[in-house]
Amino acid sequence: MRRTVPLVITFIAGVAMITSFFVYEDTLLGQAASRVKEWGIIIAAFAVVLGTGNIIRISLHKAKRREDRPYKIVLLVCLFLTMALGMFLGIDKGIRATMFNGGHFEGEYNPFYWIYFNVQLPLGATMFSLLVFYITSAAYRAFRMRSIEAGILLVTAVVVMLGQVPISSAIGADKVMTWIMIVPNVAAKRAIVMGAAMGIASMSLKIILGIERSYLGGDS
Amino acid sequence: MRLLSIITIGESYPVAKLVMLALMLIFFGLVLYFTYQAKKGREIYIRPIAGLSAMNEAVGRATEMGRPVLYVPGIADMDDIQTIASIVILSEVAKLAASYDTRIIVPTKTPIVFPVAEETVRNAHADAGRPDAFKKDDVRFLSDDQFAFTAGVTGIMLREKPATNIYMGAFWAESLILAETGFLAGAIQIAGTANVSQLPFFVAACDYTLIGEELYAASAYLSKQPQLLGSLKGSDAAKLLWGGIILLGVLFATWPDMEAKLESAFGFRFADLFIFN
Amino acid sequence: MADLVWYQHVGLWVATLMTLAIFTFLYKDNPIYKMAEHVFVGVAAGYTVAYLFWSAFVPNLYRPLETLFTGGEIEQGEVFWTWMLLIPALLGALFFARFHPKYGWLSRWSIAFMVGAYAGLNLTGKFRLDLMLQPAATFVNLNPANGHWNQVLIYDLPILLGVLVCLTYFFFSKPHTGFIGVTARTGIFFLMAAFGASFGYTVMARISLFIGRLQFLFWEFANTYTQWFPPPT
Amino acid sequence: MNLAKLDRRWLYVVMAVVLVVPFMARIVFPIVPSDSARKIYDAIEALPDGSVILVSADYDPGSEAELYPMNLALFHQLGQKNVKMIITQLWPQAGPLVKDCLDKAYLPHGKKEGVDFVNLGYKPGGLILISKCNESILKAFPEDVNGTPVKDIPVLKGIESSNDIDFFMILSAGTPGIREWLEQCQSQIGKPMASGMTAVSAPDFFQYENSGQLIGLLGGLRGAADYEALVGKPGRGVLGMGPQSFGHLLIILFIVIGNIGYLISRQKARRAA
Repeated sequence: MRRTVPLVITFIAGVAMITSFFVYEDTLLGQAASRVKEWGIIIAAFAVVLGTGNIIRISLHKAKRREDRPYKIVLLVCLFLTMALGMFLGIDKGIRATMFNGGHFEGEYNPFYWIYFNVQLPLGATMFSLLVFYITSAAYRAFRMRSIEAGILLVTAVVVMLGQVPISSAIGADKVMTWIMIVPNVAAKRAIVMGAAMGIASMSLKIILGIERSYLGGDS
Repeated sequence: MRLLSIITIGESYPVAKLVMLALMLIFFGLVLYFTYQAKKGREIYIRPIAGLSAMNEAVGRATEMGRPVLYVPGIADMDDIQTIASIVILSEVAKLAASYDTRIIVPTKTPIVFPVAEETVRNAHADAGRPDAFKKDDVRFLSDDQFAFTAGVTGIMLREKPATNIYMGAFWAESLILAETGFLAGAIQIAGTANVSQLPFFVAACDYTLIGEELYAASAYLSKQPQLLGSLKGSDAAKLLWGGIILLGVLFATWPDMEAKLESAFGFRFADLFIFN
Repeated sequence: MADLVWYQHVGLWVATLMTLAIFTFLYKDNPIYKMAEHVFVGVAAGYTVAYLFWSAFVPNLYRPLETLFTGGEIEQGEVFWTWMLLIPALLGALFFARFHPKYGWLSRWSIAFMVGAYAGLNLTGKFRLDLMLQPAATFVNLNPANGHWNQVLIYDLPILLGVLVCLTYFFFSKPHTGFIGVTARTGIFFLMAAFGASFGYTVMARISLFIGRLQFLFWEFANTYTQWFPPPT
Repeated sequence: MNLAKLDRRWLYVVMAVVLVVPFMARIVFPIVPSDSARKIYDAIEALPDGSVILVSADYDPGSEAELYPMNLALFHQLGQKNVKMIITQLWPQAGPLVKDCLDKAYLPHGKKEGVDFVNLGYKPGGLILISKCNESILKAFPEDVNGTPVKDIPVLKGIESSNDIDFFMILSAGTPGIREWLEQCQSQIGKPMASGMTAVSAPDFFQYENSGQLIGLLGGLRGAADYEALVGKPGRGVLGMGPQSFGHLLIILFIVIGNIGYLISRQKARRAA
């Protein structure tokens, strides 16, 4: 029960997806595979929500053990506040049906929406924008021409960066950049994705046939 | 409603789908053949991979300095093949760390990878004969958000000062923060990912980088598992086959009269075998 | 922008403080940043559950079952399949078995479905895209007749050689010595040129993300209170 | 003068200044749109009246700076066309951003929801969802974002699956995104597809433009600026390219200086050894 059932499920789900590629949709097998995809969307929804379950469990665990207690409490408050607002008042500005009045959210400005634009958006966007500073210091201190390969990498990078700058067309850097992007870059990336596709094909085969079981927690 | 019918009379089933089915079966045949050979104990040669031979040294260095090893299995979920390859490498590195009695910290980002990593490290400690040395808290689920996770990992780098950072698996924008923070913390860094957009930073800032497929080759090289060796050799054989296909395609594209002969004989051009819409 | 309602003013100030809180990490890791990080993780996690509830659980699972149980009209032939929706509902719920000390292994059933489905789709999708269509795009015409030579010499031939040479680099059955060694080393040149290209584009990405923040701080926040930084109309 | 020991935060200050000054001075360079951007613009302009375009917003706050301006420019162009639009999202965080783009760039052109366009909102599943849409979009998205059942939405009349869509425009920030759309949709049903993506992913998709599967691709802020110039609505993209260029020059300068110092010290070390 612990291992054979999951392997059977993996086999069925995998074969369903493969047949849906090769078989015409209006065949019995095609219809069955199409249903499996509908199920996949629902199960994927649970998988996404599982992440939040994990965060709640760990934050509660840490809060009990006094580790970063204030931080974890703030995290849980924000989590349940946003979740409650979204579920009870609807996830969209005055459109989505809500549990309370069964109709649309009357207020002009939905608090769930407010939290997204004024808390989640600035935090998410700013977190990413720190990277420009890391690149600046890394460009100066970590990116060295240790070898010929690293040298080629840095020289091409400089040419491509120059080519992006609008005034670069004066010195023709944008023509060289375009050539780099559509010839060596295409050739190398094409070989890489071909190799990767082979790797994924053999890995997927072994997963579906149950030869590869590490996703079950490695107790094969 | 038809039961199975791939090929129906009257309706033309795309030839390229049949060619694809054939190529897939040939490819699987190669993989299963080499897996069988590996299972039978036949010696399978894999060329040395620079990044890997450094891994033993790097874990050894961490042991000498009495500092932990940090292993980040990427930020993708178990559905990403890179994560599965990373878990295979994690189990080997964890075995190595357990045998050297060195702590191994494994931060994870996705809900499914967290339990898988936890069990893999626990089993690795058991296989190394040190089940008691396994610390449940060293395998941590930091956050489901890419950047909150990254902030957590850099926090570990600054606070617990690992001597060796290993980044194996699927990485995106956070690869630079990890590589640069690790570089400035003076750790030996070995990276491996098939996400090509992140390879430049790993190549520029890490000591060793496994490029694309070398990540999968590494999991085979390290674990010597017959199935991994089988798929690696299968892929190698397939590369020869696809190299031939490309050369053949160029031949037909360059000599139209050969193409015409093929078309008159079979009714389709060589390229039509690969394109169907 | 002066006619903002009170909660929009509060919103602007909160957003600006959040932005600055994250920038403090550039100076050093500090409690303000750590609190902002925890707020971010909490809000993002709560957002996901609420969003999934309304955009996946209700429309794809709750509504069909609701019409089934309240005797609503269901499309012809769909009644059986609506009952069958209980299977993905059960499999999905089993994900949460993982939090139960004893029945954690039950969650493997759900993981198995997802891993199996993705394996099947990855296999066919990537084989089709990268092992059928991409090689087909490399069947280049090398015949430099009637002025076709610059297309061949500058574009088609280098791409063909690049693909074959890079494939050799990823060949693991032979050591990189002799002829194979030379082709593999040429492969490295193509690979490093491609990584350089990615490096250049990534630098552009990082800079534009910071510029995005400047645009918010000046055009939305500062401009509301000073009118000195008008955003583009 | 060993600059390497310099505190990295001084380097941050230099970059911040190099970006803020041109930003405040509102320096704008003439944007010459790339061929790739022009091909997308022309392909969408050439769409006959009544054809259906699917816009998939697969991005989030982290990629808002690059993809939000692209989304705005795209909706400006589509607002002036008589083309039916279907919006899907493969990332949960894209919802409010797409709604904002609709309010600012599409609805002002007098478009009505349900008649000219439909926003089908977010669904999880990634690969599974796109593969399902090849067979039936209506089964994958039983309701639109407002909760109206799809069979009651006029714009969806006669549309059953991805085969009924004439053009795909994918705004992609990562996974699931343009790669999944190419694997599961474009490579199997062969419909024209173009994509706007973050600059990080752009270099990995030129090979699909070379093989003809992507009509064109917009990469990062430069892509946004190109499309804004083509649509004639200069905005965050065009204005961003001013400071952007100075940022590039600074990074190039740092790489060159850093490596000159490195090569000199290596030369000295070699001579000393």
